[in-house]
Amino acid sequence: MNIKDFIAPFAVWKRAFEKPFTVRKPIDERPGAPRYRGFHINDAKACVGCGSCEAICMNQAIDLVPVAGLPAKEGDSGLRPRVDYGRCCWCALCVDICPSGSLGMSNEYVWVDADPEVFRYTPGVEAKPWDKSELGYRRAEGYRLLDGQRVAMPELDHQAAVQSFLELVRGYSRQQAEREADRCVACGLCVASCPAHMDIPGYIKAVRDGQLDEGLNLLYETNPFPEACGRICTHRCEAACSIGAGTGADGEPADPVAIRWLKRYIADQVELADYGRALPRAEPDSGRRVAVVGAGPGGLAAAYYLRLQGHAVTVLEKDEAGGGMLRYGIPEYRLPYPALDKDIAWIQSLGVDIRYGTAVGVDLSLADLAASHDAVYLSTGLPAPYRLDVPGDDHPRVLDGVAVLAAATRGQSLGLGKTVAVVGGGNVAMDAARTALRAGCAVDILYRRREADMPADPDEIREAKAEGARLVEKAIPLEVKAIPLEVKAIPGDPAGALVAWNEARMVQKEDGQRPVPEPIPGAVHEDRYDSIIAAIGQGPDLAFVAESDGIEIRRFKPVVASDGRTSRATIFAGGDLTNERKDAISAIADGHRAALAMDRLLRAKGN
Amino acid sequence: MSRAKAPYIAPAERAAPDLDSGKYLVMWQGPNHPGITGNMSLRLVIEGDSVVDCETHVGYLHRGFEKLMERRLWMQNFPLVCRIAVPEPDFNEYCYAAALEELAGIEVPDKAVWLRTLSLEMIRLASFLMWIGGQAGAFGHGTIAQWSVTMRDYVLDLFEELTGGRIYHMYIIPGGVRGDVPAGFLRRVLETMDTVRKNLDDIELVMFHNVVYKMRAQGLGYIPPDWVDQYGITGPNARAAGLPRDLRKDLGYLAYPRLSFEPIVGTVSDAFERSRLRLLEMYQSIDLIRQIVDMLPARGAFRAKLPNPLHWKIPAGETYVAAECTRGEYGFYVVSDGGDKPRRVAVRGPSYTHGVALMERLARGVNIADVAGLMVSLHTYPPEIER
Amino acid sequence: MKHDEFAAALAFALEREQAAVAFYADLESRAAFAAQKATLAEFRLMEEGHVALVRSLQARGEVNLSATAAVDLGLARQLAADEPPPAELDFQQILKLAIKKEERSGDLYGQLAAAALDPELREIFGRLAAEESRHRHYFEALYESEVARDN
Amino acid sequence: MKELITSLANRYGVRDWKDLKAGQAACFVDSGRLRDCLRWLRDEAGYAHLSFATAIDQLERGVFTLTYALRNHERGHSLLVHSEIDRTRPVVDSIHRLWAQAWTYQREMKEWYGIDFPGSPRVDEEFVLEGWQGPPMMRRDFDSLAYSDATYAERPGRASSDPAEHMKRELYPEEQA
Amino acid sequence: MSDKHSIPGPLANEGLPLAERGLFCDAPPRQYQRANKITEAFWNWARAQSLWILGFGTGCGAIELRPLMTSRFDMYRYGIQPRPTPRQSSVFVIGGYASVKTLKRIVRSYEQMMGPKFVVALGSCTINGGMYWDSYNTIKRIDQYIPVDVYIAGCMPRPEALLAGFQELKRIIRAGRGEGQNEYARKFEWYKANQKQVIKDWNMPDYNW
Repeated sequence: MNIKDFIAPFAVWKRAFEKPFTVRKPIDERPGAPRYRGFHINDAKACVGCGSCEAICMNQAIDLVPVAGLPAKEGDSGLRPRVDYGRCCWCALCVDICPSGSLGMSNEYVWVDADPEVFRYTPGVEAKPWDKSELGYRRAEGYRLLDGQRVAMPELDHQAAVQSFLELVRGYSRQQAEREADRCVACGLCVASCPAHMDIPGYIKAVRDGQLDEGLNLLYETNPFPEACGRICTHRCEAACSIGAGTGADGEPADPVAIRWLKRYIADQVELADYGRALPRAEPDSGRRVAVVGAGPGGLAAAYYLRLQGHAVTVLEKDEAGGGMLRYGIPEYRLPYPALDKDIAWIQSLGVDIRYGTAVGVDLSLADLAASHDAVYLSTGLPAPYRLDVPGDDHPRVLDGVAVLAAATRGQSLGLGKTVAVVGGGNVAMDAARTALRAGCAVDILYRRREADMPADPDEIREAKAEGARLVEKAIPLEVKAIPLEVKAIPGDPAGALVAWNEARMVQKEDGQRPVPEPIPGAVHEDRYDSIIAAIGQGPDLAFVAESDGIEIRRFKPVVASDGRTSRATIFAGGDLTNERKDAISAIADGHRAALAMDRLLRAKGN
Repeated sequence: MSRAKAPYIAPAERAAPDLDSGKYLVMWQGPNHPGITGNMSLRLVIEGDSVVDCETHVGYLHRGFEKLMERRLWMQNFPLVCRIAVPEPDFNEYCYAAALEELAGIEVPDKAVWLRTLSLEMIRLASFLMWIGGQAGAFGHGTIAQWSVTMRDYVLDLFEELTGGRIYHMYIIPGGVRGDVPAGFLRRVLETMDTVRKNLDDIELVMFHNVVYKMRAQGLGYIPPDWVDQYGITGPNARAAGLPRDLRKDLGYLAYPRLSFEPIVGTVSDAFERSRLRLLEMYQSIDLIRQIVDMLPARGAFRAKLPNPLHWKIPAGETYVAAECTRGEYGFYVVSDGGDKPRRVAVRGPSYTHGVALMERLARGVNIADVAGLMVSLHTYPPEIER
Repeated sequence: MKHDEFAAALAFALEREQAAVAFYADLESRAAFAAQKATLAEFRLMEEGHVALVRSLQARGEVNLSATAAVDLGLARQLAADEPPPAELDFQQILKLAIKKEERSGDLYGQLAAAALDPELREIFGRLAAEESRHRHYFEALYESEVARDN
Repeated sequence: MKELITSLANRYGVRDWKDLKAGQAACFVDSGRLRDCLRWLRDEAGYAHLSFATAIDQLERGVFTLTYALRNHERGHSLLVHSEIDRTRPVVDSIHRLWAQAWTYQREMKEWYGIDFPGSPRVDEEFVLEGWQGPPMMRRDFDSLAYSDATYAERPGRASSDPAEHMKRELYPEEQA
Repeated sequence: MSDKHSIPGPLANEGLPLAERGLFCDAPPRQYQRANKITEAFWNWARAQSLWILGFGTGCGAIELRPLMTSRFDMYRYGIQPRPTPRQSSVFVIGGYASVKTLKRIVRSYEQMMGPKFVVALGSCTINGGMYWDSYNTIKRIDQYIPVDVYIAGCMPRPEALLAGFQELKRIIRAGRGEGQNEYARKFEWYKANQKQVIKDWNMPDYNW
């Protein structure tokens, strides 16, 4: 004990003259820090209602609730997160995980009320004073809980790819597939966008868990063409995928989960011989007979599901092999024939009888077919190409895209020459262009609108360009002309043709409609090509339907109910013939729906 | 020496006093009591004004963390763990994250290692600042808390700026941390450190050179060195007894091996020595924070890529990760059975040993007016006892 | 404008619409299969609707059609005309026929409007031309969505 | 370290030694020899510090795994000593005489898992709970959520929709599963 | 204060040993009798000016009371200060989650507080269970067990939010809407039943005042 111990405490007094620590008006003077995790904000327009926030929330503080004025639509469930501040712990994991990046937090922190029921609200929907808050917690740059980058798919490089018809995409390894499947948050937004409403979260989970038999079973519940669809599906599911809704850690748009490749992975991993282990067998024979016209994906899907129910199914196919456009319209490098054969073989293994080389309307009439079967399913697709419809489109060097692809399938010589113009911007155009590239041609793709307007799959466009096709945008074909004799100077030069086309600019003519290409006066070009492949669209061939068949047809489409039933009770139709989507998965979905409806019909008949 | 107030008594089984004898009075201190840190209670048996027997009663803050953690996904436990010890949430975050990273084999980027170290050292400082107010207050010296709690608040302001939270920072996430330092943050850290240091000088003057404090604290709650292992005593309570045990040195976790510091060791572990040692540790923390600010890498990733938290499975295994918090050894024992949720998480809080077994022992013979001061001098946080 | 000029103009229009009905009816009678026939019949019915429209104008004594022409999607000018129509009509050809027909009618009314001295008569032909342009636009849009999907 | 492993194996039948990481290992000992083993580790091997003691419910295998974490400060080494006991007869030797704080851990295990440590001070008293009537709550067959739902009132009015189900209802209700 | 000689109510301290029952009163609480309007308004003004908080840190929320009590936020200037015993306090701050063990003390402390008394509940846990919504040991809604006057959202609410809450409480008191105490008296049996449903070993008096 010394004197200092008595004196030192009085040092406190010097503080009397210092500026006090006290904040004068704490509530007003102290906004939360710029990163403060205050009350939630949500950009209700950017939010897709996937519920990842709900899934990560350990407090079950978040409900997904329907919101007036936000209907469900593709890629948006129409639900929005509602936060219960009787549960929230302000951890902001919901912000960190949010795939669309719509959730954030304001730096506002004062909310006082005598009523405990008020502490629930839907951010971004119910107006709150902090909605416009610029400050508050946002994910840090480069920080995401979810991986915005897809596992890269091993592919042939474009130089090599164009040399052969080898399959371009190699498929995921087990490790790659499981890593990619891990990215899925199982929100299920994709299910509504899939025409067949496949259980996508279910089979992705099967991949994650390594339960491939289970996965295959889930695939076949709604789609008997997993090998084909795993390769060439238009994958609208991926457009709807919530994982692709925002930006990744690098600030680039995030990649959706590679749903299509995961489907392919499952089908590829299970050998055909093992399918029986995973998949159901046909029910005992029902004694009912069904005819299916056309062995495309839709027809065979209908056949598969009808056969599963025990009905005897005969498929009539005019070509020499099954698969329809999958075989004759899609090149081998995208869908190798063994993969397609595997899908068809399983369908046949259930006892579906496919009669090849039998054309309805030629070999037998629809009326005969309807008379000899309890029900008929028409899935004849769109076999008739539309013409270019410009003067000179009957020039012998004007070829039809689908015919070129079919010839390639059949291994016939294409005789395209050295330079090819492909007219059109759909998948057929891209396939034709890439087939021509593989035949060694220099390829120009002429399209009336811009690249962004092209109906073809963006991957297809990208790959076609990477393989060396030149894309000529905003080119309106005007005329195909024979080459004047004096120009054709080089002997042995194959007879080509001149394509006259007009440069266009895009004009927004009607609100809400897509812009229209309008020719720029005078900007007319003439280019010489050895072949011109027209790929502007295809139409149906309905010559086999007579008026007496009693099927109502409007504008070259049989009129069908949502389950595929035509105006004649026992005849159903579906696929490209009737639907708007005109892709394999829609045809398969139509086939499945029609099969269920026909099954109901046949059972009702039985009683 | 005046410290002879608590003579050495070998730890032994307690003989319950005969309450029917009429010599004793049973008195409850807490849970509602101003001298109790947190929400726990002591059942004191007193004779005159000195304590004959003490029983601790805990569990007022029991939320069942360890059960809840078995019900939640690995990542979902991240917001939960920090609540286990309210004044020092970051140690929970670090131990949990580090255990997961060990089990899952995840390499944490260097930048995150530094930011974690910064965060842990800052919360040590903040926690000590809160404690010293309580320690002085328990001996009737209210002024210190007026300064130190404000100083703590200045540190919390830094946390708020760095992490977005004042109390629960939720910053050290498995894989790294949740964000880089904001612009100008490090400068503000140094400024705050200067302010805190200046105030610590004042605190030292008026608290540790204060005859009242000295007389009440010296000799109170003496812990002989051989009790340290017997009671599982760690942290400043053990260091004050002369044992240089500091997990920051012994385990060398995070960036501590790259910082220069030495464990601060006392001579006689009584309430005064322990509090003096903690004051020195506050200076040490300030020094370490300055070192960290100097050495913090300017660039680099602050978080490793992890699998999707919604189906993250961690390979089967077990690990015990410990860190030196203000009170001593804070640890998480994590067991995974290979699933998406922990099989078992056990939390080892230093208050568990200090606040229950040791407190019951040390309280014997103490004047009832000193019980609160004694308890604070062990620096216990009830929420980590009962989880 | 004299009354008989008005009557003559509408009589001319009526005649054109009736000719269109007859044109589709003729094709319909030669249709080879149900799909063709159904489409031609639908278009014939549309033209019959136009006949009825002109008749109602006659009865009312004024042409109260909108003077706003429809947007020109430019197809009519780009499509090659096949004259006479081929026997095996598919949807593309039927649509093209329809577009071309409406285009010709519109052009004709346009020329008549330009030639008319009487402003009221010019107005009438102008409105009739606009009406035809709306018909053309309808078919053009159909062609764009149904036929030239990939183009 | 090899020496230690060998003497532990020879003296107490300690097996399954596993180095978890630098400075940390785990091993296994029969519950009957647990106390002696721990005493030897404390007195002879320098593992004088008991970090914690706890249990793990291995419901599927019908056992409790006990874990005692010891630390040798001189060597800078931690050792997790495991032992298994039958879940239906959970009794194990008390170590309250080895470490003066051990009885709190044992009291905790008694309350949380129902593991008995005969002779341990106040082992049958309530520890963190009060008036608890349910089974030992850390056992894995005790469902915390179900208990909470049954016991504590929740604020009503919450409902959540599954996105996929909701979209099906809104966009294609006619289709069957 | 109730009359010790009145007829025992339906809940007559049954949880206590016979010998101890006489130590506590044996009638349910009564509602506060208002004085005339002007006097009452004055009293309410006065009550609002001196909120004395019971210094009982029931949950994590207690940690933000510390800054409030000290110089930076200095709640004394608003007429708010902590008191060590229920008898001296008029405001009970429920600092978040309440375990059953603490709830028991909350109930007793609340009942021992002199009227008029008010309750401020902090954070998610008091509203709907917060992050311990599935815990076996914490209640989810404090308003099932004692009446609450003001809720403050947050986890934890910051000192500033607490101050805002106290200001709101003052407004409520001044407006004469601080009805918690009367509500407790009115629905006493309902509250008791709820309390006894979760406090399984009811060994305390039913009437604590």
